[in-house]
Amino acid sequence: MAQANDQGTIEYRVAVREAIGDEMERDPSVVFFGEDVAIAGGVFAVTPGLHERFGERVIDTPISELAMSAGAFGAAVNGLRPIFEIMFADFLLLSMDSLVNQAAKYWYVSNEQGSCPLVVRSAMGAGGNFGAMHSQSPVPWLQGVPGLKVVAPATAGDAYALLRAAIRDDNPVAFLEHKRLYSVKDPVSPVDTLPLGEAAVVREGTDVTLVSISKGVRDCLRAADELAEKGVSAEVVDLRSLRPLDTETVLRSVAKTNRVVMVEEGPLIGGWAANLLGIVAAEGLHDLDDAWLIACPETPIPYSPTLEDAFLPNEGRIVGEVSSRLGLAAEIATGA
Amino acid sequence: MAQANDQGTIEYRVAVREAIGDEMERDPSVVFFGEDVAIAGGVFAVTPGLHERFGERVIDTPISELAMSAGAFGAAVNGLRPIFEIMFADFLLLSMDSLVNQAAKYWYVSNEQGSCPLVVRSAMGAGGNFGAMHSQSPVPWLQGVPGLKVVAPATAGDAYALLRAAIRDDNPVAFLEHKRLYSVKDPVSPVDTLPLGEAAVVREGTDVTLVSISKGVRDCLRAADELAEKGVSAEVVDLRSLRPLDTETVLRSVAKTNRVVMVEEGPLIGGWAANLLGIVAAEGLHDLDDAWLIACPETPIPYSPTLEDAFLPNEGRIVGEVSSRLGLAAEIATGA
Amino acid sequence: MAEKTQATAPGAEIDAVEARDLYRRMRLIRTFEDTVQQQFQKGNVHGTTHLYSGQEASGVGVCSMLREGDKVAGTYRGHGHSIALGVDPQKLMDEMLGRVTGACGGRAGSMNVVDVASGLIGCFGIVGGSIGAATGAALAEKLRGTGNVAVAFFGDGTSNQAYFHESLNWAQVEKLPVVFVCENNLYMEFTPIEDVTAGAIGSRPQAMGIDYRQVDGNDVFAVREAAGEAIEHARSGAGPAFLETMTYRFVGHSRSDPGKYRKPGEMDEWKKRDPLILGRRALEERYGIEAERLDEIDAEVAKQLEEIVERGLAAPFPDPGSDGKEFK
Amino acid sequence: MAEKTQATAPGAEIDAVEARDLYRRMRLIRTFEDTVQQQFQKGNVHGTTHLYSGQEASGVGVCSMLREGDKVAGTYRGHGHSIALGVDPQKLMDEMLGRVTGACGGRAGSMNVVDVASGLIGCFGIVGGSIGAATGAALAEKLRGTGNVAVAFFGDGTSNQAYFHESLNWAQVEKLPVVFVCENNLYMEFTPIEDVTAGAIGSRPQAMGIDYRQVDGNDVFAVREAAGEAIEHARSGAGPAFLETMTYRFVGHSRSDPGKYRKPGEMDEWKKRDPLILGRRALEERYGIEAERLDEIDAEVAKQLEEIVERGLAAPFPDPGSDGKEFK
Ligand SMILES: Cc1ncc(C[n+]2csc(CCOP(=O)(O)OP(=O)(O)O)c2C)c(N)n1
Ligand SMILES: Cc1ncc(C[n+]2csc(CCOP(=O)(O)OP(=O)(O)O)c2C)c(N)n1
Ligand SMILES: [Mg+2]
Ligand SMILES: [Mg+2]
Repeated sequence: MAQANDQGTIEYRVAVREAIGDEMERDPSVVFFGEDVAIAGGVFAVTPGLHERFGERVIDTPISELAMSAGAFGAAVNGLRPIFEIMFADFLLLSMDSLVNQAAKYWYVSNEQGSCPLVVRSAMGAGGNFGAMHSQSPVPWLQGVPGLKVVAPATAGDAYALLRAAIRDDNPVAFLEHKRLYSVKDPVSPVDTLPLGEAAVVREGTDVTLVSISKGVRDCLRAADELAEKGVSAEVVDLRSLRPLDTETVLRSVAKTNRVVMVEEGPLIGGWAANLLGIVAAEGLHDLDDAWLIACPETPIPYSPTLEDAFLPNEGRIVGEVSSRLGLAAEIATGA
Repeated sequence: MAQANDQGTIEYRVAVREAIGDEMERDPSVVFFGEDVAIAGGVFAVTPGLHERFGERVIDTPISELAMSAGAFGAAVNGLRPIFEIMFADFLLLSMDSLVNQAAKYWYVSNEQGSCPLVVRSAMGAGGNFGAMHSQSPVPWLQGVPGLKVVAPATAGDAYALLRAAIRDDNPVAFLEHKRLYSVKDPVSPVDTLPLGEAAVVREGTDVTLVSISKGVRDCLRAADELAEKGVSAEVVDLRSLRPLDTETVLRSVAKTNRVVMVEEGPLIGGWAANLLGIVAAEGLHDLDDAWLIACPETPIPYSPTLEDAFLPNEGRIVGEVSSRLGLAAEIATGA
Repeated sequence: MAEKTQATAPGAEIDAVEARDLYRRMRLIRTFEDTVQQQFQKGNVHGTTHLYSGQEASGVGVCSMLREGDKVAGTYRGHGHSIALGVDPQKLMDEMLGRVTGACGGRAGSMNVVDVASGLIGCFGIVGGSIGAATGAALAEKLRGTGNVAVAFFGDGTSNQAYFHESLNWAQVEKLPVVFVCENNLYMEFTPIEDVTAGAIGSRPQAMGIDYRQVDGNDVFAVREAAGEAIEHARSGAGPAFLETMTYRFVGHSRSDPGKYRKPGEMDEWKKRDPLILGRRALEERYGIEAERLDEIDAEVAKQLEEIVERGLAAPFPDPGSDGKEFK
Repeated sequence: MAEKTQATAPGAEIDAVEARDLYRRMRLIRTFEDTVQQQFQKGNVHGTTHLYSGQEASGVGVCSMLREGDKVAGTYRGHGHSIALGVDPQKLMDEMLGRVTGACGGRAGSMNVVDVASGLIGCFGIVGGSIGAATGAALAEKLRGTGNVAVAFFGDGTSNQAYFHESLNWAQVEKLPVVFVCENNLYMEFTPIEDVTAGAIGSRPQAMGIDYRQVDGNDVFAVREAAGEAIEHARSGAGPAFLETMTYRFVGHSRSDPGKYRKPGEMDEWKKRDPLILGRRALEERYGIEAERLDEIDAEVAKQLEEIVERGLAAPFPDPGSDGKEFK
């Protein structure tokens, strides 16, 4: 289990590191590679020390995202459990042929002769003024790929337990770490692993369900706090993974609150938020009194702070939209 | 305008060829390249004769999908209007970095200094037993990319007019041709171009709206015929493009029929169908009495005919699901 | 008594029995491909196929030098790679026929066969995929210290593709036990390879300091020698080896092929050097095996294929009801 | 009167005025980068930056040989490429500061600057992007028959990336007028290039028969000569040229850089060969320009940057209300 610091908490990046380390310790078939991950410890300082501990099982690679991904595939179908890092999720586009056409299909196409236990870790997300090609969330590109799990933890504790589960999973997992979360500190995970594909109700409420993933969950939680002050009781669902997609948990919550808001850091068209709302509508239309979507404008991500701030969903926008859509706080409180 | 054959119709593949030819004739900055497209005329026999007509403006390339895509980008931002072919849409994954990180972002990131008028044509779709890596529809990978238009015509006439419009468009367009449509014959287009991003109501109806794109539209039309015999009046919307996404036309239709079915050749999770239904739910929830989704299982596409047939949506499934969900034909007919 | 032939690569010498087996395997591939073609025309094989006819000596020569534990990544032109490695032709044919008894239960089809038990980690429908996959498989062998090698088959046209460059470099940097076998049949689909390729393919691995050799890809004995050396290099820990087998495809690229691209007379010249003709000649000259004995093999193989097709056509199609489960 | 220096490349000879301009431009880049660094530390420049300090002679030398109509694709380390080409440093600084007056209105930031008017088709945040883009730009120039060339700047580490291989091959096959400028600063981020690269980078273009030369990338005059020859080759229609400029980065890879990877003493050795020191020496020796004159330039540039920052910080941020429109 991950080591807590003095305050009983753990930094997100450390949780990731410990998950890798603990699995490498447990299972000699786990290897880890990526650009500058070994000797330098990664550009986000996530993996220092692993090379020292595990030697040639932690490898610095050339700038060859496609070879890395295909190498992970080949190693995975030949008995290793590779983890590899694509430094910025934007670069995943260079490795997608291997991920999608090789790794994601192997188990099915081989008629379950062989599995493909690889994990691709990648830093995603905007909010740091890194500009249009270093800030994207790769979810729209990856979610519609049967055979590829897509996991994106919101807390350090979840990051630890979900990453360990991803490494043990017998088929490929894209493990997405939001850049803005690396420095957050959270309670350590009470468990070694969490099942992939299970959403969590991270706050109970009765008036509206806020659904998000990764950093968006934290925005929703803060928004829920503010909404509570306005008399609105918001339930918050952390999807944790976007494939498998735990629609059951969302449907159950919607059955209770009858209103749902999906909050996505990404475009509306082709994004997971509207996709999930569509599935909810198809399966639970009678439960829906109101539903809406908070996402980004349909443009690339701008650099300038004024533009990027306005571009991204945030707790203020969630609070604003929920309160205006639900009407006055007083009305809600009295059940009007 | 495209040349009709004796029957006043045109084959889909010929319509594509003529659209390219007519635009190359009209505009000397249009060039066309891809693997085996010039001398051999393309593996789907779409482009024979163009090299003979336009010489060095029609180029056979090496098997270098990334260089092709980046080359098209560089040429497009430097005054040409390149069309390039990615033989099977499955191979688009190799070119995605350039399409997404370069072409789609140029107009916005350059602050509209420069546009990027390229078209990538690609053959997509299953139904021919080509197996898991030669049958995919790339929509889930491409739809969530702001700046990249995604067009997929259902008829030869639309293919002609939409492709000419795509070539004239100032920013990148992915033009997706369903393999199962290459041999269909349809009336020639009455117009040279059609605006990108406008859906069409291709059949009027009152009981339910069937929404699809590309080959799926033809399945819906056949299903609508059968449903009519059962007394169900189905309206059919051909989206024609998935970005821009013409939600207005869908919402208008749903306001009339109050029931909507989206039919997608692709997975449900991460697909356009649920995404569009989500947008419809967010904007027109009060109009929806019933809504459902017809898509593929969440696995790769199987080869064997028995498996592939069962895997794909088809008119039978549409008819079956609509009739069972709407209750008996008689009830509908009487408005019960 | 069978004499061993002269051979420099360790293990390349073989006796008459083994030599006959080489021939049989090449014949098996040829007849298999002819049969696939017939069954395609009859509508029993679906989608598309890319036949290996003419290139048999390359796959058979290379795979005959592999040992238990070695891994192979083939291409969409992979029936030959599969049979050369020892995949059961019945399972392979059944896969083409889309039957539940196929190597992949009918899910894969011609281009994407996997047969883990034979060491066939996969056939790769996407050009270049085999190179990246074999490189990764070799990484696994190296880290496990098995002494096994991984072999990637691919074509000349594939040398212009991203996987090629990135994987060769990484394999050499990490000194991985991988053998890159470029089957140079002079064409990328319908385009002469020189029209789309700058410089000689062999210069590319050499620019990275990778062990390189070129060999007559229609002479199975020559391929064995060269492959033996390449495999030995990779197995020794000295890093990857690159083998270019010069060969020619006797059939269309895939089922639909205009075929107009071939230079006049080219096919005829190559047909004289049919790997089966060269094989028969060598068996006669080196081992004194008579033509009738080889005719017998041909007849046995023909019979074998007839039976395979018969059994394959009698096998059930997979039941969609029990397929299509979500990924575990 | 200014004498012309000896130079073999056509147009490489320059007079003292022009030589001083070369120096001024290198100094402008250095001071610009120092200023960006300061403004970053003050929180006025956001995200990340990759500075060009130490590599000035490479970009300035190459761009000084370009003519109107030529195109350039730079990298995320692109401030130097931009200024060398003639992009207005005010617009560049304003872009870093995220202002509406920036080269891209604040939308692009440090890594992705475009300045169409200067011929800068873009700076590319994704490694290798510049290579593919310049190749395409060259295709356009060739088909239009302009006689213009396109230049791709990129680093040593980029030679292991897919774009590199595929684009070089295609450019050579099509004989495109593109100049590939590999700025070899010995490291890919924090990793010594030799640890991740098989063979010499120069062997790769040579394996494709591409015109290749290597040059001291810290000597702006040497770079001019070599670049002149490379550009001439490409412009003549003989196909692409590849120029490797050997240089060194004096600052961290990006704003966060552990820096532990440098070999002991390495930086000191290279600092002795600072392109500005070499430039001053050459100007003195070749043109008799005195140190004070050059100090004056340094002071003028320092002043210029102060004013640039002042104006930049006074410029407005873009208004989100008028941004974020859907794509037309
Ligand atoms: C990435 C990719 N691009 C294009 C194709 C289509 N394609 C299939 S085979 C082939 C030619 C391959 O030529 P070569 O490597 O010489 O192999 P050969 O077919 O001659 O054995 C092409 C272009 C593909 N399968 N994958
Ligand atoms: C495709 C891709 N992979 C990784 C990165 C992250 N990255 C940015 S710069 C860099 C190193 C590039 O090294 P080199 O080509 O030598 O150029 P230098 O930075 O030394 O100028 C890396 C790995 C990237 N931007 N793009
Ligand atoms: Mg070939
Ligand atoms: Mg470098």
